[in-house]
Amino acid sequence: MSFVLTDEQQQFRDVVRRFLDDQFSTRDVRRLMEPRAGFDEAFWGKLNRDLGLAGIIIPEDYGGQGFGYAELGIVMEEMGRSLVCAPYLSSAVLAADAVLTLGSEADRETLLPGLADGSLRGCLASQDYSGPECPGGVTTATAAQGGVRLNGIKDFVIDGHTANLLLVVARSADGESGCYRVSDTASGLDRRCLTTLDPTRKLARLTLTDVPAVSLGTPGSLESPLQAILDRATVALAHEMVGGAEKMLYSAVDYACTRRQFGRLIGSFQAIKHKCADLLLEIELAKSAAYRAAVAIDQHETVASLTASIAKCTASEAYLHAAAECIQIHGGIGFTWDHDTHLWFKRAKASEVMFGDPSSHRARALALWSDAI
Amino acid sequence: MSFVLTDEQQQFRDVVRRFLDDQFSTRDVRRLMEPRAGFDEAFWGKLNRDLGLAGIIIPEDYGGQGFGYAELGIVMEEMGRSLVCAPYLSSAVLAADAVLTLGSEADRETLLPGLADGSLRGCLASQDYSGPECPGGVTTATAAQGGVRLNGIKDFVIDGHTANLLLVVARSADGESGCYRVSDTASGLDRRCLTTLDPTRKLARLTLTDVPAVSLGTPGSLESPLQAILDRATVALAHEMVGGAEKMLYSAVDYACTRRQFGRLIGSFQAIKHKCADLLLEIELAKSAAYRAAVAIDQHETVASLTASIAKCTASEAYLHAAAECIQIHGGIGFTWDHDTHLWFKRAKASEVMFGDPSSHRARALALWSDAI
Amino acid sequence: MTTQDEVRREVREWLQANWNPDLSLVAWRTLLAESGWGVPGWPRQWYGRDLPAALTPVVDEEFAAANAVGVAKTGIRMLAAATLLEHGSDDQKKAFLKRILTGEDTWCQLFSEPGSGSDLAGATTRADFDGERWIINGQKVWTTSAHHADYGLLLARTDWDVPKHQGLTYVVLDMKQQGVEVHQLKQMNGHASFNQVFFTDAVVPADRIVGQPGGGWQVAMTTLAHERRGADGLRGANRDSGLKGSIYDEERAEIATVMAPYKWYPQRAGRVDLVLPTAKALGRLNDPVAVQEIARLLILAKTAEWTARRARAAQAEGRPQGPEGSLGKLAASEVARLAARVHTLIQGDQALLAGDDGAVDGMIAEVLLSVPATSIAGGTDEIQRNIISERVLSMPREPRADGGPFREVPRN
Amino acid sequence: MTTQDEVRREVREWLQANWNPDLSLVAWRTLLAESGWGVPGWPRQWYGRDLPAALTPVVDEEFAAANAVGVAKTGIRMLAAATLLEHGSDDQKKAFLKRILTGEDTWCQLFSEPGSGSDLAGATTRADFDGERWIINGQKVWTTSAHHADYGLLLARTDWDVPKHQGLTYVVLDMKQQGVEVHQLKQMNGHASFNQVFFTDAVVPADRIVGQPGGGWQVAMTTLAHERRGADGLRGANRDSGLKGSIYDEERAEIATVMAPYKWYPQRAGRVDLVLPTAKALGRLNDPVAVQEIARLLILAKTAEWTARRARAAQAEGRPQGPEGSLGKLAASEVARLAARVHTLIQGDQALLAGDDGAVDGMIAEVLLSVPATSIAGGTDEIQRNIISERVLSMPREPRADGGPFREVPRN
Repeated sequence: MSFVLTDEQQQFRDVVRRFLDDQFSTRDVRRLMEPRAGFDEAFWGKLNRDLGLAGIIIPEDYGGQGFGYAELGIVMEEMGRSLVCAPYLSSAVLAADAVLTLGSEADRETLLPGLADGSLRGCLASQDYSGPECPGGVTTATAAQGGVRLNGIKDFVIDGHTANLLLVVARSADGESGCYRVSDTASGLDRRCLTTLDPTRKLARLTLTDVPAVSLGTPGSLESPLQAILDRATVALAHEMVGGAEKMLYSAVDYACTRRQFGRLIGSFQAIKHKCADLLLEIELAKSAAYRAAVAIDQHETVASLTASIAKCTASEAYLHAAAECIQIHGGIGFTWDHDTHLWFKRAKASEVMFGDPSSHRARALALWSDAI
Repeated sequence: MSFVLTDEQQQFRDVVRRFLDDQFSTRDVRRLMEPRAGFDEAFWGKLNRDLGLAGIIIPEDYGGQGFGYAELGIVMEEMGRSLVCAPYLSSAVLAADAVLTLGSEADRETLLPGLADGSLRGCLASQDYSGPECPGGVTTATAAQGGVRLNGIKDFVIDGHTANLLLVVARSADGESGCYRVSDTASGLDRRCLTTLDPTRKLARLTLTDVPAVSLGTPGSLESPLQAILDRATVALAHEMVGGAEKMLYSAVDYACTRRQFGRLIGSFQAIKHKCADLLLEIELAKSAAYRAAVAIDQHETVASLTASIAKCTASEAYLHAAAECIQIHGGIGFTWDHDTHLWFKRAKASEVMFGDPSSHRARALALWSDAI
Repeated sequence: MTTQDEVRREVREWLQANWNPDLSLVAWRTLLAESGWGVPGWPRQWYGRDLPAALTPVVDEEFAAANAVGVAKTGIRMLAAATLLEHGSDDQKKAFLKRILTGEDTWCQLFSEPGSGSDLAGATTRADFDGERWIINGQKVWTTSAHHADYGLLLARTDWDVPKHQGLTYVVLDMKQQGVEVHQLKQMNGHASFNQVFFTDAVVPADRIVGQPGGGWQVAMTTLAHERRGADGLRGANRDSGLKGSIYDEERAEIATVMAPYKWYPQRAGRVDLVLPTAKALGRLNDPVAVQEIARLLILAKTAEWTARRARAAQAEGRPQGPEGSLGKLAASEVARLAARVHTLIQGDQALLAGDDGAVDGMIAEVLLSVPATSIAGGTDEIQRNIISERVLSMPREPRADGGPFREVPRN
Repeated sequence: MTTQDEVRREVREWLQANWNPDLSLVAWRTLLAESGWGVPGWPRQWYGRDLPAALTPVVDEEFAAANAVGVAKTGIRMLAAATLLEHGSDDQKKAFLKRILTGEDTWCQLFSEPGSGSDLAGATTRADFDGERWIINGQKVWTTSAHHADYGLLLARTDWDVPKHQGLTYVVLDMKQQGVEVHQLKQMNGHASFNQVFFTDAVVPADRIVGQPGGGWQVAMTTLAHERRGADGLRGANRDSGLKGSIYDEERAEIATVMAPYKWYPQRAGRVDLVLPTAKALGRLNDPVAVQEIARLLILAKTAEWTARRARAAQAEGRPQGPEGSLGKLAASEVARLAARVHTLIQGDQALLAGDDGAVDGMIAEVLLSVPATSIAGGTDEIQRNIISERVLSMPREPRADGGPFREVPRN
């Protein structure tokens, strides 16, 4: 098991970073974080035409690049650093993995090429809405002529309001769970972009009322494969968070090395230096965890879920900590709207609870603990 | 409710501090921490002859000073600061309170004057031994000619091996709990001084085999009064811890203001200064909690248990933190046996789990939470 | 010595004779200022009655009992008043104090600059004397209420050839003049409560200097000490009497204007009050992990409150006001930070939702986006730790890198 | 280029021809040193075979397979060897390297002083040249194994009129001489693993200087870099082969002597290995609060291990050795501190019990009293944070207060 990027991987990172530095800036973030926006067709197209990023984990047979999670991790880290707003986690990670894992061969042939070239933008609606007035609500699939009808509310669906391929998890009357394709123009489908504290990544609520759907693969006991899909997405997210955390640290360090107070660069004060040293350690630990988790996926290790939980909780805390300290080191200016730091802070805060908060992942990690990691 | 010492209380503190500065040093601590020692008859006698400290909370009618927990808190803080080794918590706090709270008028008249002048050194054995081989063991009281016989093992009895008045909590066959007096020379009584990581305060294990005993007051449902006694002792301990914590902070500050490295006093480095500032805040918060808890006892407030828990968990964390940082700021020398810091560190560590660890007190505090504090 | 009962009788009689809810707000407050009952702790010569601090609560009680409106007491105006009382000339006191109390003038504080945040004494906004008036050029920032203030308390550099603390001068600046431009500054939580203020040849008459030229830093210290002590009257100013009548409406409007920029301050402080209710409602008190964190937070907030009370009680007994303000401020940062964590732990992914979708009307999300300001505004945590270690613990200062003529000090 | 298979064949053949468990330990190790197979990564000229680092594991494997004893590899001797290889004269290499490998000589490191702990370069132990030899006076401290060492690596001040880093000289000191006095130093955990060493006119011949007079700091940096890299071979040296035979007994005895002072190091590191077993045995895995803290600790320890492995892998690929040692050291402090907290949480009041009464044979109590050393020994956490911020993050140094002639630097 190697923790070090190969020269090829390092070159790949350089290519991705250069592309994002050229093509995406916080000016784009500010434009795309407006209500209901979320992504830019032109940029999404270029990302896929020039670098084929949407197809990273899709096998070459289906038009993808056939890479593993090590490479996906590199992409996610760079996207986290640049705070890319694009349906990447939703489509290239979650939806692509769902079709790969749950779909029939026909599903793969139909859907993967579109996901790989970015013409299909998928989303995976796995979480049921659970508000105070509707606790434990379950989305149901009922057999109907020529397919099934879905009823229920799915919540926190990443890019759910803009996706043109909707994959919805639902349960049939006999208790089997399945994953269903829903057309983005289906009747009975209501899609609402949620107001969240992180406008840089959009989440939607899908309300389904007798929505016609077709099954992806065969319904059955999907708990375990679905969990594995979410675990893999969690690892991808952890990489994104590590990239964001590093960006925050170096942004703080850069500022501290140019800002003077009391006749000195503030970066020469131990209060600032030691904060940054602690952050670096925390981020390095989280990065090791993210790399380790990617290796576990690529090697099909039995500890993949365990390492995913470790990666998620360490990345969550490192990112939030780095973003908060980045504001602190910038002082008042770091708290203003016009300064960019809050954009990452908001992404960090939202990512912290996405796919489970740190304490739930810590508890799961201990339950799964194994000396094999 | 006042949080500020009156002039009289301030003078009292000055008197106690001057006495301890004159009469007790870490040379004494080192002598008394030898196995089975624990206290010095001469010093104990002087403490009580000159200042009457053993009688602080004992009413004047019984030969005591009739003060409240505000004054007791002052004594404990100063003892914590000087790291006094004497049966004060065991006798002047726990045993005196037990006789006052549980004893009959005859018990009070018999025992309190001796406790007040220090000729009686009491201990309260409330906790049953609970080792892996004997989980949930209960000490029992069985009726016998002219009194009762006790059987069981009591653990973590403060000064239990040197006390000459032993008060033992036990349960009778009908489930009633009682508190019993046992002679220090009773047959069937085995007292063993435990080896603990804090040699500055001795804990004992009492093994009772058909030990003759007489009841203190009337057996009955003692859970609630016993808990109140322990709560009050917890507050006294919190004061001791606050005093110790302050001592640690100022010891660190003093050292940092004389030690030079890199051509500067190390106390001029932000790494050290900010550590000390944080400690001061933590200690001030713990001190406020200890004062508040003393007021709650003296005013017979219903929130006394709640404030006791708050005082204990804040004092535990502040003391341990201060002692650890005091070692850290001293560097290598602070880790040596010949340097005094470890004496307080050990007291801090042992006090942390005495009468319940911080997390159990936090949980209890929230369960008891009330806006009346 | 005056007793509590004497004061109570006196104020009650005065109110019986004079309180009239049908007066206009300014008319009533003018009467009040002249009587000395509006700020009884101030000197008799300046609208007060020289009453010791221990006796002023009696006056407040009687005003409350009579439903009588008091003088204007919120916002920077009270810092201006305290500073002028201590350092102002008699002419300045005459010109400004009464209108502060009547609420006719509002004030703002012009200290911070883009280049001097933690290092306030490094201000580079300049005041140059043209033989007659001071000409102001430069930029200030983080100025609450600058957009409607009549006057500003301005710290400006008048001498570049002396050490930095000695070259500053404190002046009262008329905000309603050409040469003063005010721009709003939006924060990451969406609110816009501060301003940037730009000066281009703005003018300050020679007699508007507070204290001596070059003595501005000492005067600013007075303003800041009052600010840390909470003399800006922001605590509890949101209570609404609910009384009906034009004078009450006028008072409410006046307070609403002053308080508008502070609407998000409770969220910035962490809204500890929401923790137990939301945890209960969501059944989170059954989770031992949440219980630990909630307890930790409530205990921290409560012990900080007790510590502040202890400091106030010590002051009330005449012991000197120390730098406890810094301890309190550091505690407040801890509380806010921990509160954000606890709210997230309680809410889980619901914490993400903001605005109308959000928990407690979006207040939780607003807390999460507001608390980062707590450890910065009014002096960063790092500055507070310097103050505590140097002034309470008497630890040595760091070696200075900003001594000598300010002109030569390295700066941004 | 040599391949793995070639090396494997070559060493196997050599062992078949030469390995003889009936030799005395020194006789065998002398043979081994002369063959170059004892330290194949060293230069051919000096008891090695110039083997690249990637190939040396093969040699270790073959030795293990043959149950062949290796050269002496633990303790300060390896730091001495690495330093001499890099900076020593040929005469010094001749005099010392072989006896290091045979285990005939043991070494100690004489850097720290009571007055210079974090600030190693502030050493004031003096070496004065009397025209022929260096005369040593002063005091060192924290010297592991000084009581049985044959030689010491001594950093001494030879010039007081130049800046502090330029006035130090690195010498090899014969410990078995008059004028060198060694006293044991007991720690707060009851162990006594360090020594104080006092020099009164101790003597060092002129040819025992390593590097140049005044160039001692650079040489000391080499020693410290190897120490931080863990080249002192303390990791895993406690494994006992369990083999029977006099040469194995001799090796065991040699290792036991060297390792004696390090007995409590696992406790100092926090004994993370004990956490899950004790928690399970006490049923604490049912407590969600304990679960959180245990998970936090195990995750911290595991990610620190992965990070160290990542750094080693990067080095193995030829990327430069960076200051990752400082990151690892800082992580180790965190692990130890958290481990102490977690052990206490798991044990409750049983954590109090020590010695025979204590949990896990008193190991838990020993952990609680040993972990405070982790964040101090080998450079405090504060020093590591300086190193990380300055050398990895390129943040500016603090303004120097110890420039100029050392004679004039304020010190203890």
